Amino acid sequence: MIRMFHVSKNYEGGSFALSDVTLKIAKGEFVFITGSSGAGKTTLLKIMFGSEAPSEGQIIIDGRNYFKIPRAEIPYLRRRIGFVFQDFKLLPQGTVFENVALSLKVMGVGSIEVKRRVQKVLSYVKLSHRANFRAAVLSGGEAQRVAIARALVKDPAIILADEPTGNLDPHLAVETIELFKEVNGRGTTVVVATHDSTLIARYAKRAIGLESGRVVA
Amino acid sequence: MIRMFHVSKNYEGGSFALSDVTLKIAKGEFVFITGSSGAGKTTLLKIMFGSEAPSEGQIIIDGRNYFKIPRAEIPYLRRRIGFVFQDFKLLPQGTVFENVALSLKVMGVGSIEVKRRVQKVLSYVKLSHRANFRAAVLSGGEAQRVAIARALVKDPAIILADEPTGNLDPHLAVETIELFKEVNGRGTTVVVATHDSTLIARYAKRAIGLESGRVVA
Amino acid sequence: MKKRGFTSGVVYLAADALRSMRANAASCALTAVTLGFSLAIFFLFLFIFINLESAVNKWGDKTHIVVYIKDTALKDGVERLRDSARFIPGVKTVEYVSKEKALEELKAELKGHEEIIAGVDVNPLPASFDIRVSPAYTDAQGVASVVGTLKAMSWASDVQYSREWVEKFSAFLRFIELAATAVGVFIAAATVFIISNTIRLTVWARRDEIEVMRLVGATDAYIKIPFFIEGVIQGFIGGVFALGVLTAGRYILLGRMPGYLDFALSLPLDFPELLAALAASGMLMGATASIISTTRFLGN
Amino acid sequence: MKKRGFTSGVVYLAADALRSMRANAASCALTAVTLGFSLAIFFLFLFIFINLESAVNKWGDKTHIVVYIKDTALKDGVERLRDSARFIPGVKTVEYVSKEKALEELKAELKGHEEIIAGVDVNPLPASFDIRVSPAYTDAQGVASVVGTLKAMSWASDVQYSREWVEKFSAFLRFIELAATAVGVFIAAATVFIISNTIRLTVWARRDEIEVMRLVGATDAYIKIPFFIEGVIQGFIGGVFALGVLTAGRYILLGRMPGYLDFALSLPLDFPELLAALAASGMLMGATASIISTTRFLGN
Ligand SMILES: Nc1ncnc2c1ncn2[C@@H]1O[C@H](COP(=O)(O)OP(=O)(O)OP(=O)(O)O)[C@@H](O)[C@H]1O
Ligand SMILES: Nc1ncnc2c1ncn2[C@@H]1O[C@H](COP(=O)(O)OP(=O)(O)OP(=O)(O)O)[C@@H](O)[C@H]1O
Ligand SMILES: [Mg+2]
Ligand SMILES: [Mg+2]
Repeated sequence: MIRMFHVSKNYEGGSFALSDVTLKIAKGEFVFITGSSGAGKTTLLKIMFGSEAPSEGQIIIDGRNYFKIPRAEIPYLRRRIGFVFQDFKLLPQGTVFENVALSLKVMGVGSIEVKRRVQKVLSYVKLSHRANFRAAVLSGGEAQRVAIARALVKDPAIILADEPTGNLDPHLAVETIELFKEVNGRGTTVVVATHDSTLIARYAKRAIGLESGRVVA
Repeated sequence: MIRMFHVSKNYEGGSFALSDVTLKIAKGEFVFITGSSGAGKTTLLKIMFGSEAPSEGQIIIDGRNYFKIPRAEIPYLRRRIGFVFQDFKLLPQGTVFENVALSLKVMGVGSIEVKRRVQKVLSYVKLSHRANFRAAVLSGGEAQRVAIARALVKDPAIILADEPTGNLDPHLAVETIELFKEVNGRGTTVVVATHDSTLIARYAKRAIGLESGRVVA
Repeated sequence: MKKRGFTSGVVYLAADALRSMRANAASCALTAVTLGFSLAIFFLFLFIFINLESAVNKWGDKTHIVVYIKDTALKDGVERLRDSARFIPGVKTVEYVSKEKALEELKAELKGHEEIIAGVDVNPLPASFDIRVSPAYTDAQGVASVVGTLKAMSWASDVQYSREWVEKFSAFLRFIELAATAVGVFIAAATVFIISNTIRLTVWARRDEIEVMRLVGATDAYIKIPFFIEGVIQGFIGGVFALGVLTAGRYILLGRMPGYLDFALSLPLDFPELLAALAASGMLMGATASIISTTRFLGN
Repeated sequence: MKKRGFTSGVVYLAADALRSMRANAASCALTAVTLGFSLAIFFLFLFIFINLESAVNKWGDKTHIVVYIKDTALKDGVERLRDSARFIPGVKTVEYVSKEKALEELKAELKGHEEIIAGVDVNPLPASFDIRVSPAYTDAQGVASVVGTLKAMSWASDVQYSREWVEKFSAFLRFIELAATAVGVFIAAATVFIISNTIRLTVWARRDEIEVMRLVGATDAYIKIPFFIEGVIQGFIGGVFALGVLTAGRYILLGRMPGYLDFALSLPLDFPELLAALAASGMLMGATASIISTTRFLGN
């Protein structure tokens, strides 16, 4: 499903976020990415998502080599991936409903279908009572759950979740991972970047450790 | 130092974030605010900071009643409070140095003094090597530490930290709280909103619990 | 997964665009008014120059040529002579001034002192044709060609015209054309620039929104269409606003100006045509500016 | 804690403003050019109207009055009569046309047909004064007052002037003034509007930045000063740009136009004065627009 070969990411000024990362995540796997602050977790996920290009190396997602995907196809690839951004990336002026609906609307899903699916996923993340609130007024944890709902609603082939429990209390954090496990059980590949060692310990899933941009475990 | 009497916060549409909160935080105290997602922690801190006005009730900060502070004085009050925002609120185009320096520059501190103090506080949060990075390119944990540094750099009388460890790994989270304890030891009042029960357990400080906008412990 | 067709998709996006415009009503209105002002300036110039040119062409009527007719030729009848003048290329009208009329005119000029010619019994003044040239011949060359042909007429005793006037007038005409082009190009450039910069800024103000759309898998077209629709609507509103401003300005001036200056405020177009022209140019500009801004912003 | 004084504080903020402008160079340049285009349009109109008015005032010279002098009065000497005309309020120049000159002029008009007056031995034409009125008296009322005074002179036999011309001209003058005011108000409004909307949009695009500044305790002044400085600098650049555009346009037209039309391109100001005027109005507009936008944005 996801393969990386000798991927590095350098920035001008000599700093680098990833160096020589080679890894393989099978279809239907559930993987944690761990590492301390600045280790390169977000960079790794963004490269998988195609929103950052690697400086070196090759990535194959879903059988397609990233360097060969024409610009015009990137939207279609992104529709198959649900991404939970570390900083949420919601439309502040849109309501919770609209934010979640957006990822279906861009795909051209009809409004009745959109409504049904959004309501369902909002109930999963316990935000049905916030559906008509503007995203700008949400609490941190609520916003994070909207971001999670937006990633889940399109039934993606892959979920890439960047620190999806950072703003959630331990109880909600566990529920969220359970949600991911459930979709994983239905065949979705799930990659979760987190520094929450309790979660990693609790789930005993495969964990890829990063340290200063290198894979260590 | 901080007193609240029967403070409520309602929003149009009938939703409310706080109801009838009365509390007292003494000068030099270190207090945790806990509660699940949406309980009202951020709202409580913002009311203390004066960036949200309560719908009802009275707040006295530093001996001054909030309802009586003229608009023009708010900046001067804010300079005495270091706030770590849950969503950081950095200037994305500014460098780490500039972001931290900003809270001194708005006070009219001279550049040499600014430089000395910013460098010192950046070393506390272990970000000296990122001083010239633009805030937009920082990792989540790095950005959070910049926000912490910006709150600390002005030696405020009060620190209000909203979920300051949400993006930090356990090791850095402990270091951050140690940093707050240190300034607290020098007389600064510290209020930390968090859902991280391990931290609260570890430090055995006073914790104010919120549940659906009400104080429960 | 149910997919919708292109048309219903656009309707969907149009509804979105309208919702977003309602949410940012003030900002959209200001942008529309900016477009309107720019268009109004552009059309103001356009009308000034169209009216100026038509006025200048009327001045061209002052270009006239006088052909004096040999007394001997008059016996053959005026009509034949007049026809031989009328069909010369460049001649617009031919007016006959008889010997008697010439004398009367002289008397009128001497009003109060007619005694000076009281003793004259045979009318010594020649008859003449007063010839106006058609607009295309009002320049120095055109007039020279008409004069040359007239001089060759057997019945013509003398041909007179003001060479100075003809030269001044044709130089003036060239200058007006040049000035209109220079100012017109400048105003058009300024209008296009102001409108596109305004729309660029509104796109820029929504950069975070666009970023989010891209991240959730929106195609470029999906992102552009609402801006396009917004640009078209703002352009339309701007066009109507421009029409309002221009019409109001015209009415302010219309009642208060000397009748012989009416031409200055004449509209080269009917009201509905004008509305169509303004609305269409507004929409075209709004659409073009939004496409350019979003395309540049999306970086392809 | 060391505090800096107000002056060094402003220098500090100016440095910040410059840094931010460098960071957003493209955007700032576009804003400056927008200001420049708007100013150029405004000044273009201003010059057109100043030149038009001065041209129209020159046409006022065509308002002249002819006073015929009684032959009997001529014996007392022309100078005394001329003086009595010259000091009438509203009279600009008095030109004497002797009986001989009047006859010569008539002969010139009859060129080729002088035989018509060949038999006249006593010159029957009267001498006259050709009187031009000063600009302030070129309207119908002014001319009437001059005519009235002249008629009352004992030596005047008749006073003639073209009432039609005087009425047309004074109506035209009023119309030009009204049109200039209407168009001027419109162009000024459009300019101010476009500039303030452009600056409003740039402030709006930086709303997050302003929000952060407020949260860390910046005073309103601290937030406004960089925008103010930026507005002033953009206004200055815009003014210089406008000067460039106008000067370039003027040179394009200057070589190619008939000399007698030079007045149309004359500058009412010297070049340095013009630069100062444009730069100053640009800076004023930029400053005002930035103050208004930021004040409104900060909500007080
Ligand atoms: N555009 C960029 N230019 C320069 N450095 C960058 C850029 N983007 C990221 N970095 C750096 O790359 C490093 C890795 O960042 P990344 O966001 O992947 O870390 P992370 O593992 O997600 O950390 P966190 O847990 O704090 O979110 C960071 O030190 C960051 O400053
Ligand atoms: N302007 C607003 N209008 C309507 N509701 C609001 C507004 N601001 C906050 N709320 C609501 O008030 C509640 C409390 O929000 P608050 O941000 O204080 O929660 P919190 O305890 O900080 O939660 P978290 O741990 O998720 O950050 C939330 O449910 C939020 O949706
Ligand atoms: Mg990260
Ligand atoms: Mg919160």
